[in-house]
Amino acid sequence: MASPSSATVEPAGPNPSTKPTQPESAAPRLSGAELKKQKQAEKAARRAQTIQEKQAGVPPAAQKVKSDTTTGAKTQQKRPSSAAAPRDLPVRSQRPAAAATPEAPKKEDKTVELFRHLYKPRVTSIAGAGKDVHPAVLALGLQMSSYTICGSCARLVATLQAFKKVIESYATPPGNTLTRHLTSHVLSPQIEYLAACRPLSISMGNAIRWLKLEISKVDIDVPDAEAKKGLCDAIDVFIRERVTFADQVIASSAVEKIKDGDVILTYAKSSVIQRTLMTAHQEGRKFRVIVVDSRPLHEGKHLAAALVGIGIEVKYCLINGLSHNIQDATKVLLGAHAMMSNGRLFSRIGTALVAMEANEADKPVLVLCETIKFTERVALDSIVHNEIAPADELVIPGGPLEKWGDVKKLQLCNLMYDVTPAEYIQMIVTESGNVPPTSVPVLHRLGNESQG
Amino acid sequence: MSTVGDVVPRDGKSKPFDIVETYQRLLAEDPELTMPVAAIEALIELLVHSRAVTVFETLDLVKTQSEYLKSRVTNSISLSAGTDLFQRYMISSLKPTSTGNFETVRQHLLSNGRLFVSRAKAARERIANYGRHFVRDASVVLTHGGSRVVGALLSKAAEASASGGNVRFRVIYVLNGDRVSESKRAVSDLRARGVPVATIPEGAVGYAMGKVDLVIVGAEGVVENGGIISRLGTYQLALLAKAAGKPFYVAAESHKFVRLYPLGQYDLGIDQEVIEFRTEDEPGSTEPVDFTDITPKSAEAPEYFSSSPTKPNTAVDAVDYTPPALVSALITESGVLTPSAVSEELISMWY
Amino acid sequence: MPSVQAGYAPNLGVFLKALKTQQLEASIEHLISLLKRRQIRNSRPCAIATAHLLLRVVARFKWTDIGKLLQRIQEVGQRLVEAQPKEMVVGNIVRRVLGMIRDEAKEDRSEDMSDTASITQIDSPQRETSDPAPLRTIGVSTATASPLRFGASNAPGSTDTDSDDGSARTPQGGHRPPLMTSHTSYAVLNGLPVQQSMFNLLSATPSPLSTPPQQIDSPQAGSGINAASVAQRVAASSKDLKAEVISGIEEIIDELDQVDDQMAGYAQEHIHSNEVILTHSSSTSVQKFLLKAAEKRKFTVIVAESYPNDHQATHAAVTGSVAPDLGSSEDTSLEMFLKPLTAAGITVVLTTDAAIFAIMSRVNKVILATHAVIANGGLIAAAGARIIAKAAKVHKIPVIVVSGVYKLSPEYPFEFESLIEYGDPGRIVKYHDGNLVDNLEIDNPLYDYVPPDLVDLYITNLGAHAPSYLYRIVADHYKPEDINFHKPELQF
Amino acid sequence: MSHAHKSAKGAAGGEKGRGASKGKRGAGAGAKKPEDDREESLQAVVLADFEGHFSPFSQEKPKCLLPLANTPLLEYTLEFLAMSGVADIYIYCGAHSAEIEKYIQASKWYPPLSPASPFKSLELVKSTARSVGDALRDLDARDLITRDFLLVHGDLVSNLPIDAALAAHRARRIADKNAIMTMILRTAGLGQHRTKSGGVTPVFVCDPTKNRCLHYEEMHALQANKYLNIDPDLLSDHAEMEIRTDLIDCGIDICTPDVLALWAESFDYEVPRRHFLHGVLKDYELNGKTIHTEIVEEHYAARAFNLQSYEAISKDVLGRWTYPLVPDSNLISGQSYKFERGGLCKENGVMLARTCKAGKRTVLGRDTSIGDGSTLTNSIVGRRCIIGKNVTIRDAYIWDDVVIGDGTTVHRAIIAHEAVIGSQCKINPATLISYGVRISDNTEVKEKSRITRAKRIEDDVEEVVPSDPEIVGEGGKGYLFHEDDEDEDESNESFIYSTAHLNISSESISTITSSISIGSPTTSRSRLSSFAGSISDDGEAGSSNENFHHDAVSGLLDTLKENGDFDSAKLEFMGLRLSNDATDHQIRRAIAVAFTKRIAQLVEQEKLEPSKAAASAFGTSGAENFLKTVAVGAGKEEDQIDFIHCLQKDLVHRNQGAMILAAVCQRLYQMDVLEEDAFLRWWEECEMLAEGEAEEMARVRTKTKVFIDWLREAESESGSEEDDESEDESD
Repeated sequence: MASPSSATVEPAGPNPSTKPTQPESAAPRLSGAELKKQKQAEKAARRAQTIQEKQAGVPPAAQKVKSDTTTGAKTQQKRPSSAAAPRDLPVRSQRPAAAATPEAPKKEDKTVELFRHLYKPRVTSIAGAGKDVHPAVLALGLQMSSYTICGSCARLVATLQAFKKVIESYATPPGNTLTRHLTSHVLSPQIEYLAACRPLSISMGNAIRWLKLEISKVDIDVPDAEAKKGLCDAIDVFIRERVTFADQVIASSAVEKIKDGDVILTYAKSSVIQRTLMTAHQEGRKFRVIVVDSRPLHEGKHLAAALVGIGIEVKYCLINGLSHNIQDATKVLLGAHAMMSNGRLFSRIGTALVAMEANEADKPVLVLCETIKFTERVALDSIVHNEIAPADELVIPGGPLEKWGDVKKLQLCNLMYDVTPAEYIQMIVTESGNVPPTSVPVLHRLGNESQG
Repeated sequence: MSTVGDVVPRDGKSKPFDIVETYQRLLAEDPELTMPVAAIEALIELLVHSRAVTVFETLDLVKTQSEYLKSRVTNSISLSAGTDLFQRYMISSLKPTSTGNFETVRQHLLSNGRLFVSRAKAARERIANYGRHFVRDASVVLTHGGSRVVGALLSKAAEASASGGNVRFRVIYVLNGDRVSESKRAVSDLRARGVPVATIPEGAVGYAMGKVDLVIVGAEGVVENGGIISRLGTYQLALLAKAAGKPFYVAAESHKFVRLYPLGQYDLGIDQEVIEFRTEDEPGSTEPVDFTDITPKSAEAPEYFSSSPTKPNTAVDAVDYTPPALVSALITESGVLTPSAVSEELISMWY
Repeated sequence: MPSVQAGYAPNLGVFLKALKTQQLEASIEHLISLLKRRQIRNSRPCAIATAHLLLRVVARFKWTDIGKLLQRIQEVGQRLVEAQPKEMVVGNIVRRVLGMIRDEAKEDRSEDMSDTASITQIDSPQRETSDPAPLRTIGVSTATASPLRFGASNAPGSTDTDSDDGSARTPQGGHRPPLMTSHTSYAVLNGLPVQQSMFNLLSATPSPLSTPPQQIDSPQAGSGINAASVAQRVAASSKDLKAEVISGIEEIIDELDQVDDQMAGYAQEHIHSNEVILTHSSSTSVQKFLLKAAEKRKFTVIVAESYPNDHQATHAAVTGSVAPDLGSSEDTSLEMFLKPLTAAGITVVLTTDAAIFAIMSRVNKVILATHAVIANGGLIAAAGARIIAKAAKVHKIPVIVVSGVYKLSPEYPFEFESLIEYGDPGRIVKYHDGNLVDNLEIDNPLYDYVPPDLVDLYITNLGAHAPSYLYRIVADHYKPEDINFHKPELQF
Repeated sequence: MSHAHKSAKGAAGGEKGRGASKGKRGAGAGAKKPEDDREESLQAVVLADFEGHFSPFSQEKPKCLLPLANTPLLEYTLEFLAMSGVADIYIYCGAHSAEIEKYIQASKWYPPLSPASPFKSLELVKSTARSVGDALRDLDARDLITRDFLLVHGDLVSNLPIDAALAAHRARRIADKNAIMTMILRTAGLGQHRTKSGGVTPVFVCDPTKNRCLHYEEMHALQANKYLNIDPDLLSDHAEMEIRTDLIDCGIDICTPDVLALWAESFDYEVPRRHFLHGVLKDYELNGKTIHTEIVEEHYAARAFNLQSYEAISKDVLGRWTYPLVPDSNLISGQSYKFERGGLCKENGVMLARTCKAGKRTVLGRDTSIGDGSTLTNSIVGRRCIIGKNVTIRDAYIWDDVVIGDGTTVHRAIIAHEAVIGSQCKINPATLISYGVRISDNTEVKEKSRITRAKRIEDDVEEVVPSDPEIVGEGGKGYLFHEDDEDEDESNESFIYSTAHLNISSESISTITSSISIGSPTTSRSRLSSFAGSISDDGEAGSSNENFHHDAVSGLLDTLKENGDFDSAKLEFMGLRLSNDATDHQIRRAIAVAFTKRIAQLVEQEKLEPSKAAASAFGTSGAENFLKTVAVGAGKEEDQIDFIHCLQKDLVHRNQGAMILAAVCQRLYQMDVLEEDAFLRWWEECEMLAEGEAEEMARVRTKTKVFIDWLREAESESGSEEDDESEDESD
């Protein structure tokens, strides 16, 4: 009963029910596309391919989107601000209508020079979505950009699920083969759109590459229905193997590392870690948890809430309390966004600090990471590759920052990830065993082989 | 030796005054006595016996005698602190500019011999009183050797204080295989005061360091750069402590400050037979180094002069040098000093 | 100085205003409760408040002799320190005043002695033994050198020599005293001049028992001696003595005002064009420092916001707006009067504390403000400073600490934890989140201890120093016998 | 400043001169607000001991002096006032005023004696007032308050900087002098929150645009429907409207003198919220006064008005939510707490045995010693306590000078000063052990038992009660505390089940008391709380319990209100009955009250004649059946009589009570819920009482005479055995 009545609007992140009215229209459009020439198709395919390879590249769709975003952003303003009611949602949505978005055309460039190469327009509405984008994907895209689906794995799974829908609703236009047509004409726009909503996670990149491979492997003579079914099954298997099952394995082997009396320190929120800790607790291990967290996402708060929910003793502090609590910890568990081939950990911003402190206080640092997150890329610092989130997410409503846009030469920098040096990491727990950072590339190669 | 000539027989003893003998007697008489103080005492007795009349005679006498004493004692570092201090004191107080004339100074020294000793002990008390505050509730202290200061400090910490109630701490004591009796004494003293003590062999220090909150050791001498010279093994404790990021404190009376600036382990100005290379065919020994024959001796005999003066230090009573970088702070009777502060002290004192 | 804010809640401004009208005891209690209620927080306001209060104490003091005055100050000081031990500046200011009074007393006396020359700068070994000092202390009558007196004299000698260096320390003394003075004897964090003690072994005292001559640490004894020696002259000189003491305190107050600008004076030596400077939280000192540098050079400043305790102040500082929570901290109200860095043409990048490691690889210098500096070269600063310093260390980036000398504390903290204050968890988890409030243990430290080895350089109003040299500055500013004035159990 | 003070005094004088017409005075005060605002110093009124239930502790000591985290509650309140820069303070004492006075005068707060006091003046007002209402009316009479003032309770714990609220209030005042009051409310989220009062949810209907409070009601867990009835024109008048249930009412009100005037005008208001606030908002049309809210999301503010909130706030203090009002800022001079890593907060001179564990969030007072192997967590231990070996203490609050023997376990209990617990004892949750009680070795103290040594007060005579070995073991000292104030029971339960309906129930009681107290001369209830439960009037000691009554009544009332069917209500009702194991009598009483209330409402609001009203009320579907089965169960005559008694008693203080009673009787007879014999005997009994009967009671039944006579005619003769059961019940 009776929360502030103004807050009766449904919470942030449109759920599928709030889908726009495009769904049915999707198919006909596709059929329209059949007139296109093979050549273009292949070109498009190659282009999409390359885009996915260097997943940072700005998808052409984005430009098209860009023009709309300003209007889009405005139309959006209502929704997020209304979503302020469930306070513990990530603050992303509580964007004060006043604040200008970096995308918005301004005289002054508000982007931080160091990271200028990273800035990308972010789609926050379906307004600018390409016409061929499947509704399921549309919804997903928004959920991603509003961080309702945030974790790297969650996004991966969601994406694949969405693509399953895409494939199901796909019908090969006459005179065309699924193998050649699907990827280039159907998948690529979806991918572009997603990338525009929020840069694809590395795991997504891997998965998509795999999916394309699968598609290309489909035998031309196989009837559509069968082929589609095959693909969907393949996707299911993939999800099961590389994520669901992987998580189980990781959790169970990580639990082994938790002994009675341990004090586990972890940073932000990782689904695998949450799972690990919970299983450990269910198995009756006696341990404490220290959750370190940071602005603006406060993901750790959700983890903490979940853990106290099942009766684990949890201490919660922000990154500024890190050096006080690291002493009490006995082990440090970290989640990953990706593992670089040079053994460095690419993860939520702040992770590197935790690892650093742990290393100094010589506490073992364990990284829990599915092999799907491994990449052949390397990184030396957190600047070359990274993701920049909209600066306004740093603005505290009612705080002095609200007008930051008007202050000349003031810039807000809201990085998403940082890179943790390999020497801080004692062990990486993966579904294919516990390995030192040095053997990341090895595992990655194996992983891909098993994939192929 | 001319000095001997200057000395008249006293209280019936026809035997001429021998500074070395006096020095060792003093140490033997009072186990609480530290070497520097003993040295000073010895020099005072020397003054008693000497009938040098002029300032310069006296100074010369003191100088030569101290040199002699040093030469006769292995590991003269600690005692040289005493002799140097004494000389320095004489010189500065006998400066023509100064008002105190020779007689006054001499009288003062002669009359106050015991006072100095008691002061030295008082200093220890004060150190204990400062140092106790380093030992926090529920902390684990790692120490080694038989340093009386450290002993005093820890037992002080074990007492409840008016403010702040009682402190509950535990001690990890690093056993020295060659000084069993001494180690035993130190450990049992603490245990007697209700302090839980764990004893570990020197090999286990690295292993134990993770559980340690702070390290406190004593020192034989504090050198000019703020580093310390202390029982063999201190250096490695310091290194390990540093590696594990644990504070490393040294408890030492300020009269242990030595005018010495070692560049490293092998620059201590004394020769120590710690590293001995041997082969089978060498006569007399089966193992590379064999302490067993020495151990019992060092066991009952007061520690520092167990081996005969001529013989250089063996590993048993050898010392090593711990550079200032590894020392978090020195606890002296005049407060807690950073190494840099110590060096400034010595610098300003000697120049 | 912050103005009296609208509304009733007392703060520094209110206190200073009330100080004029209130009766002394009331204002002492007033300050104590303000400290306890954290309505006066942060170094500068505390320092200002303390200084002004002591000014009153002296002014109102029924003059009998200096000993009594010292006792009075010590007693008041002790109460203030106990009110909020974590504001170390309070103790510092009290010590400064104590020392200053001792000096005045000394000079006062030495005038009669008419050998002022020998007081000021004599090089140590000589001074240890050549005995103008003891003689002065004991008074001329006992000048003949008998062995006992020789020793005896050495003891007060210590207090004596102590006092000398004081005169070398002028509140705004832009230069630091030459090394080769008696100051070395205060190169201690605690207790007494070492050199003294080294010789004390051989000197004599009337009381040959366990306690060395430095008994005069303890306030009573210390003042006792002064009392004895001053007594006869006080009658005559007390008036102007009082005046001098007061003006002395006023000097300290001025110092507090000027400190920032003095430090800013060194800015241009340390910041160069196109550098990227990382700083943390918001501090008037640092801001002035950077602004000064900005007069000549263009560079980029990255500001870590130090959420959750100071972020509002930080945000206000970067945007140049008024921090919303005036009540909570006077510093913010100071901030208002400063123009933001951006106005000086500096590019300012605000980021979260979490991003430090990511950004550090592109930073040229880290500049930190402090809450208090400890004589071992470590410092207490806003929580989060430690990881910044550490990250800088890892990236081999120099860390510069900007701090007024008044923040320099001679106390040796035996346990650094004891200096850390833990704040309101409500800043981390909103109180209305019932479930979390009930089950979660929330930890909100306000300060960090940054060990000396993470700091490369200190910039004080006296210049730039290596951390290892700080003990020296401490020695120049505080009298050994005052260091533990508030902790009887530490005085011997 | 001083001059400002004078001016204020002068003003006060002026008021006296003008005296009388309160409206004008308020206006006057309002008018002269704007100018000398800044110069004026702030006034505050502290209501020391009017609400709340801390028995058995509050038997012997004033509640506001009970230690919370080793610091008396009142200290927190005064710190808050000092923090807000209040200059003049009036402390209203209810019970134990002497002790409070003693304490205050010894404390640093008392200006005449302590120069340290931040206040310019501090006055203790001792009054016979039993309720906030009385106190404020008295205050108004005294003409002490001349300008805006803070109204707080003596159990307030808050670190809230109030300036913003004051400024807002003043701004409103200047704009409109009818903005007479600003309430400060703390958001506490919609979910469970330990510091939100468990059972009763205050519902504030506000206009967020003007921060104005439009309507106030209280909802309680067992209420059948969750509806509020909001005046429709509110909806039309206000574009935006928020209905907030997520607020902690910390009882900080910024008031203008007009508020006092209003209190004075409406003499029947007893409590600030349910009466005053509700009332004033209701007849906004009449008085045109507006009341505003200041809803704060930062900082801490709450009241320790019962044991449940005492526990909650203790936890908050341990968790530092009240920072800087935490032990280690040593608010009281002489304290020397230090906060250690891991949340242990101990004073100097605490002796911890080597192997004992003083866990996180624990406070230890000076010279307390803890034996080997003992463990403490989330607990507060006072000074000079001696805790033996292998003792386990969890979530317990132990005051000064307590001795606890070896091997004892204490869980979630409060142990007051100088109590002695033997060794190998087991103190079970929610136990309250009062001053100086001695539990001998190997005793297990049952859950929720409250043990005291205080003299029991029976009808103003103090009798010493012998110790009860059953409870405290052989050689122990103390007896099981149960008193006639039922609300204690529930405060106790509240301590464990955290369902405190106290806030409201207490209020509801107080109203009834006040009205009853006119009627029944026998209410010689405790001087210590103004809320001698109304049940007291029917001397049901012990088991019966007030919040049952309250919930039951309100529950039924709701069913009646929207003519909901009784079958569901019945289920709930029975459930309620079981959960509080209420006696038949209570049930009857509850039902009686519910119906009469309803009828009275109908009569007043809908302007029905009593008979119609009764008809509609009893006409509610299932009501008849309900009455038959539940109210007068087996149709035993006594029960029926009792029921009538209840009706009668309740109607005493309702307008047209007499008429209604008549109507009701008729009705009930027609529905033959009650048989004529019952009526007759009831009548006779009343007659028997003759002058012994209170004239109200007599008056009420006058109108019924007709009905009775009619019955008499129908009946030939009537039985006439006596039994004083009902008699007993009536006192």
